[in-house]
Amino acid sequence: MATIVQGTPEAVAEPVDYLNVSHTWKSWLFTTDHKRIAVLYLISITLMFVLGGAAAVAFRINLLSPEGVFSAETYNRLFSMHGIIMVFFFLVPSIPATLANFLIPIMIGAKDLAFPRINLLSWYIYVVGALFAIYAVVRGGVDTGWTFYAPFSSTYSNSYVLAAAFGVFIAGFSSILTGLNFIVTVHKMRAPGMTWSRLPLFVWSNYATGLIQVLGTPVLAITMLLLAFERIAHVGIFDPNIGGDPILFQHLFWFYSHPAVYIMILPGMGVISEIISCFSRKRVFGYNFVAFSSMAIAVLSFVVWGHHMFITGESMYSSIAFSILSFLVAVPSAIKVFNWTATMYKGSISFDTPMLYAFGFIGLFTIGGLTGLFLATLATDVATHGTYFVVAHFHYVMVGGMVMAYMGGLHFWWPKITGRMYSEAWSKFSALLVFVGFNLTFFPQFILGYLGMPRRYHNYPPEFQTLNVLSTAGASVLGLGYLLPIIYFLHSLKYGARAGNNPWGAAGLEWQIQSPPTTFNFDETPVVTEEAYNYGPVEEIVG
Amino acid sequence: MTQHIDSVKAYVGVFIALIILTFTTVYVSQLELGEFHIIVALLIAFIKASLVAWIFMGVRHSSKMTRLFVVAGLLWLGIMMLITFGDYTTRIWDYTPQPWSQKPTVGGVH
Amino acid sequence: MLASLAPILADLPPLWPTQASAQAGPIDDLYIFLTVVSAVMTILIFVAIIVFAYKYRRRAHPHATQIEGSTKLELAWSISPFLIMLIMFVWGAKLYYAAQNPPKDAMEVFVTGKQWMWKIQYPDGGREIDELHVPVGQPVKLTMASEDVIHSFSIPAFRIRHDVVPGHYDSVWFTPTKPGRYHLFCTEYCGNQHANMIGWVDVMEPKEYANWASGGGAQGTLAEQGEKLFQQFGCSTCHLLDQQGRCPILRGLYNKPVQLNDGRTVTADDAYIRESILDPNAKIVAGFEPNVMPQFKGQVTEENVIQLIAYIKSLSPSTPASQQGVQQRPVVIAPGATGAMPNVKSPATQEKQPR
Amino acid sequence: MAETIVPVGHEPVGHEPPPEVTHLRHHFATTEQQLDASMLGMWTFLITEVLFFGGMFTAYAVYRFMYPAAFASTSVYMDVWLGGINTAVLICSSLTMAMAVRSAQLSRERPLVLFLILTMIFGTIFLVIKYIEWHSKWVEHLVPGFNFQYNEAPQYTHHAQILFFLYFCMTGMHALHMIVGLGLLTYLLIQAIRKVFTAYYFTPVEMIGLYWHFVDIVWIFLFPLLYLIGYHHPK
Ligand code: HEA
Ligand code: HEA
Ligand code: HEC
Ligand code: CUA
Ligand SMILES: [Cu+2]
Repeated sequence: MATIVQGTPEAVAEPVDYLNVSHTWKSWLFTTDHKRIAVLYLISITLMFVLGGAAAVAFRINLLSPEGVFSAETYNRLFSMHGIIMVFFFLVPSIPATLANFLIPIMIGAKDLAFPRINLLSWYIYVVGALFAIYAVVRGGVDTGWTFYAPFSSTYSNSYVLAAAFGVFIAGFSSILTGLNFIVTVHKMRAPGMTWSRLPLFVWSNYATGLIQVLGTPVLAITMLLLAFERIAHVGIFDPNIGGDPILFQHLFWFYSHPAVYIMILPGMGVISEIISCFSRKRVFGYNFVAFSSMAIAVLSFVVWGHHMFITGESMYSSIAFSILSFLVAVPSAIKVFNWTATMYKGSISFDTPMLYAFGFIGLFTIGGLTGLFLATLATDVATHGTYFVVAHFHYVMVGGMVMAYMGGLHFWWPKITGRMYSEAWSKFSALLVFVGFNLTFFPQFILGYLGMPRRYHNYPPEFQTLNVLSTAGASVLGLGYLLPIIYFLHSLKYGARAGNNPWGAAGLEWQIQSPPTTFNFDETPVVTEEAYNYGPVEEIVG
Repeated sequence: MTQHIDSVKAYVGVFIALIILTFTTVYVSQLELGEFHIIVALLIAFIKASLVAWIFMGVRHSSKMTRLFVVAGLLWLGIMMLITFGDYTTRIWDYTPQPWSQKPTVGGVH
Repeated sequence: MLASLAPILADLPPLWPTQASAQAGPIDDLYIFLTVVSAVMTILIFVAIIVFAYKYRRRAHPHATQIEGSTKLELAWSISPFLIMLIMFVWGAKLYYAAQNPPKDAMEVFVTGKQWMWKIQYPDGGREIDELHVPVGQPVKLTMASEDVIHSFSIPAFRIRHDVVPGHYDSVWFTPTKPGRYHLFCTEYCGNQHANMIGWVDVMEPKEYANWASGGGAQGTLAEQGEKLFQQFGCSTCHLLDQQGRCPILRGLYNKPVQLNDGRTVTADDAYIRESILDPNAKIVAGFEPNVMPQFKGQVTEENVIQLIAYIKSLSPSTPASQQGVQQRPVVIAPGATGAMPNVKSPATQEKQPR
Repeated sequence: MAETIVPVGHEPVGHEPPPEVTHLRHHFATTEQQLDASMLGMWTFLITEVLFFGGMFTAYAVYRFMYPAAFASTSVYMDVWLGGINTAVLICSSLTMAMAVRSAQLSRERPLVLFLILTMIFGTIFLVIKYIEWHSKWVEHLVPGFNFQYNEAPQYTHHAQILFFLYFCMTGMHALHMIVGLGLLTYLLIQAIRKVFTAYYFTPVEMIGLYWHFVDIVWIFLFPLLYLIGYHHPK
């Protein structure tokens, strides 16, 4: 239960907000305040990110030389844990569970999410799932890759597959509950006047994400369960020795995991819409199209999963259908990229740190998305599947896209979340480091991939060394780029300047309330009378 | 949400219909229907499920939004099953039995 | 100045893979097309962003002009990318389709993937591990099987790749065009030594190849090896070549339609014969009893299966399957042909499970 | 997506009873909003359940398509009587559950308690029969991975094992849902005895009712798929 604000003498000096309202452990661990839960999530996923990142740094060091330094065993466990942690324990919950958890109720003028206790429950479930994953690491790791392909994972691997699969299974429920909460909240908790066409695009994109989480994640859960049974009892559901079909596993896995990649980008797209509009002082160009494209991505994402299976022996006709559908799902992404660009047209642009991240996002996501088209094209996928080309593609969209957006969003709303400003100079410097380091790390991998270097190799033919060294060099710059924010964010908590309610001069309900907000966000339910992004009346009609 | 309270009659009526349909499905399963066997069985199951949803679960009084959600759930299940099936039924280079037809399968185009 | 750069440039890694097969050229063309489209789009967007960011920077343009949006523009930039993507799709699908249909005169080579090696068998009986020799200009079709987990057979210089899924026969084909030695990789993660499941493809001039090939096949052709196995595993005790016992006659079986006892008809292709050997009960020929033929799963390796298939193939004159009617071979229902041999349990499935 | 503005702040017709009666939580403006939210949440949850079971149904469909004869051969071991009785039992429990909700809607406390108890009894009967069936499967060596031996048609051993695995998975998951349901019903029963539910507040009864009916629907599909496959299939 949320605690009731008590006006203690010390608190009189400072305005009461959701952070200083109470300081006990209990008030945090049993909170139902969506903002506090968001902070809990923020802390936990940051830990997981550092863990996953550390694994990446370790195996990048291994890849400095063709022979490598680790044994095959160690290497395999490192990249598997990297993939599992980064996807299921960092990127899937990243923006939804932190920024969206914090902001959605505020943006729609509500006091909390529809189910505050379920929100807390989802965090506990997440923690339990993460503990399982960490247990798997501590016991010696898992070596199946994040994709858990049968029959290797079910029959041949002798690593801690069960613990890891179980962790993923559990974390799935946390994701489902978050999505469910968002869907219901957006439907039922909007303030008077907050119509669907007035919702901030960030809310739209998280609503679409919620749909994917709710519709896709259960299938991952049951797949992991079947895999576990197969491993425990050897019952032949995926094992060809008994008549099972390994390709069925891939169908079920990708039925979730392809839509999941849009769980990992849609919220980021929402953040970018907010940032671009704020720092251009302009409404988002073509609001309806951008909102609708989120929904289109959510729906279409469920019919393209087979593009991960073009060369597995899936039916040729299926492959062809999946290919054209993959192009179809790329169109709404294209719409967004063009609309963001058009939003800047005749804007009044300032270059604060969040905007720098937004620029980075648009550029890197475009490259990542376009190389996705190489993979959706049947013949070129045959030439690049299973190589570093794929690795480069998905890091461009996931790290260059979503992590950039996440960082941008954190910098954008940090003043709202903590009431403090961080160092402008350091944050710009680190944004630059991230951008440069990122490209240095992953651009060479496109070339490596087309040259044929397979992924998940702990050693490789010597002619690939130069590009690998470049990539590792980039990774260290990138690591530094991610280390700095951790430091200056922590520093700002104590020494940062007070931010005020609206440091960026942004439109949006969240900027009209106190920073940090009070426990119930609004003293009285606001009545919304204007469109989102109201930076002034419409002056020009194009075409 | 205004409350709609169904009559006991409606509930009992559905109950009787469900029991009858259960007998029907068992009975029908013993007829020689060949491939239609499963179609009939699923059709009856679908009717039963719809009755439960429509009356017992009160979908008939529910909002458009709830109905949309129900349909969406079924649609997604359909997507998963149909597309997965689409793969298995159209693999030509890989031997797959074809219980739906008596025609020879196209053998390996290896 | 520039001249001193030359050695450094020469030391740079290659930026483009060798084109060593007939497939590589067309795929590279498509790849270049994709790269150009992507580069143009990326540059377009980057330039737009940079220009806007500069021109409308707050100092120069303190007051933003609010624009609602434009349906016409929106439609333009949704439809035109899709049209471009359609080109990619059609082009890619055409090449992909071609890659599924090997020419009739392709030379057949068998590949068995196993943790962590590639075992290669040639029709003439030669065998190698992690090395594949092929003559220039000759279309080659690989028929591939896996003994354990999923592997993926990949030759970057040929731009070909296909997963090798246990329980299936997978195939891929190519026509090498350039003599040389190229990498052969496993590109589906298959366990500990996945990175060492690599090898070489040697593309040779036809003459050289003939020379090399004459050295191989010491144990006879693949079919001859199969014949030996046919004796060794005791197939010949039941499957008499020309006489209908309680078993079907295998002569003339290959690529013919087979009537099954549940009414279905299937074609006796490689996959069917493989299944008939490993799991005979999966499909019972009409007129015969189940549980007569022992299960050979766990006794014969995938390589043995390939040899046996080669032998059974050699029993059929190579006529196209299409002209044949169903069930040309005589079928006599053998009386009392049940329960002759117990099923042989596969040791592979009995192994202790790591958790 | 056409939905009108939510009626926050808009006064409901008639008098709103005090929060002690309606159990209105702080972050909702009206009881109506709270009820709507709960119901939508429940339906959304049921969708996730559809897809959860859907994964197993997909696997079932694929293997049934691949191995029709082996699947049909298993019907000898499926007790249509027990399955049929269980279907009827579940339908009865759905009826009593629906009646329970109705009683709550009408603030009839005694019938509510009665119908909840009846529902729990039927649920328990179902589980007992299920247990009997599973036990006989164990005795007949039909538990995949533990003691599987298929004497009916040894040629189908492997493929029949897949069916039995799916059988245990699907009925097991279903039974698990029943057990959870019984737990929830126990909670309802306690609350009902304490007279918490009135015509103003019966959301938990209604929601758990939905859950219970959903579990019934799953069984409605499991019964023909598992018990009636090729019941009459020619050997
Ligand atoms: C955030 C995550 C994310 C996102 C958003 C995407 C987006 C896309 N992905 Fe990606 N993908 C992954 C994460 C992601 N992917 C991961 C993790 C894997 C590997 C999994 C593994 O095996 O481990 C993968 C693998 C993967 C494959 C399988 C490769 C293989 O293994 O063989 C394919 C194949 O089609 C693919 C395609 C696409 C496409 C078409 C898009 C599209 O949505 C992209 C759309 C965007 C654009 C197209 C750019 C913007 C558009 C314009 C600027 C307009 C101009 C365009 C034209 C004129 C054409 N992806
Ligand atoms: C959310 C997704 C996500 C993120 C953020 C990342 C981040 C990174 N990834 Fe990851 N990656 C995946 C998802 C992700 N990856 C997936 C799904 C796979 C496939 C796995 C599989 O095959 O199964 C993969 C695989 C993968 C590979 C291929 C491995 C192989 O196939 O053999 C490589 C290789 O370079 C790589 C590199 C990196 C690097 C350098 C980063 C960097 O961005 C990381 C930077 C972060 C840090 C460094 C931590 C934070 C910094 C500090 C705490 C400071 C201290 C650090 C230093 C001083 C160095 N990743
Ligand atoms: C104990 C007797 C026996 C032995 C030994 C035996 N088979 Fe068979 N085989 C049969 C019978 C009976 C059938 C027909 C029933 C069936 O389809 O399974 C058959 C069917 C086949 C078929 C399918 C023929 C068709 O017409 O479709 C092939 C191929 C085959 N066997 C190959 C082999 C090979 C290769 C071996 C040795 C490795 C072998 N058999 C050993 C009894 C035997
Ligand atoms: Cu074999 Cu990787
Ligand atoms: Cu995908």
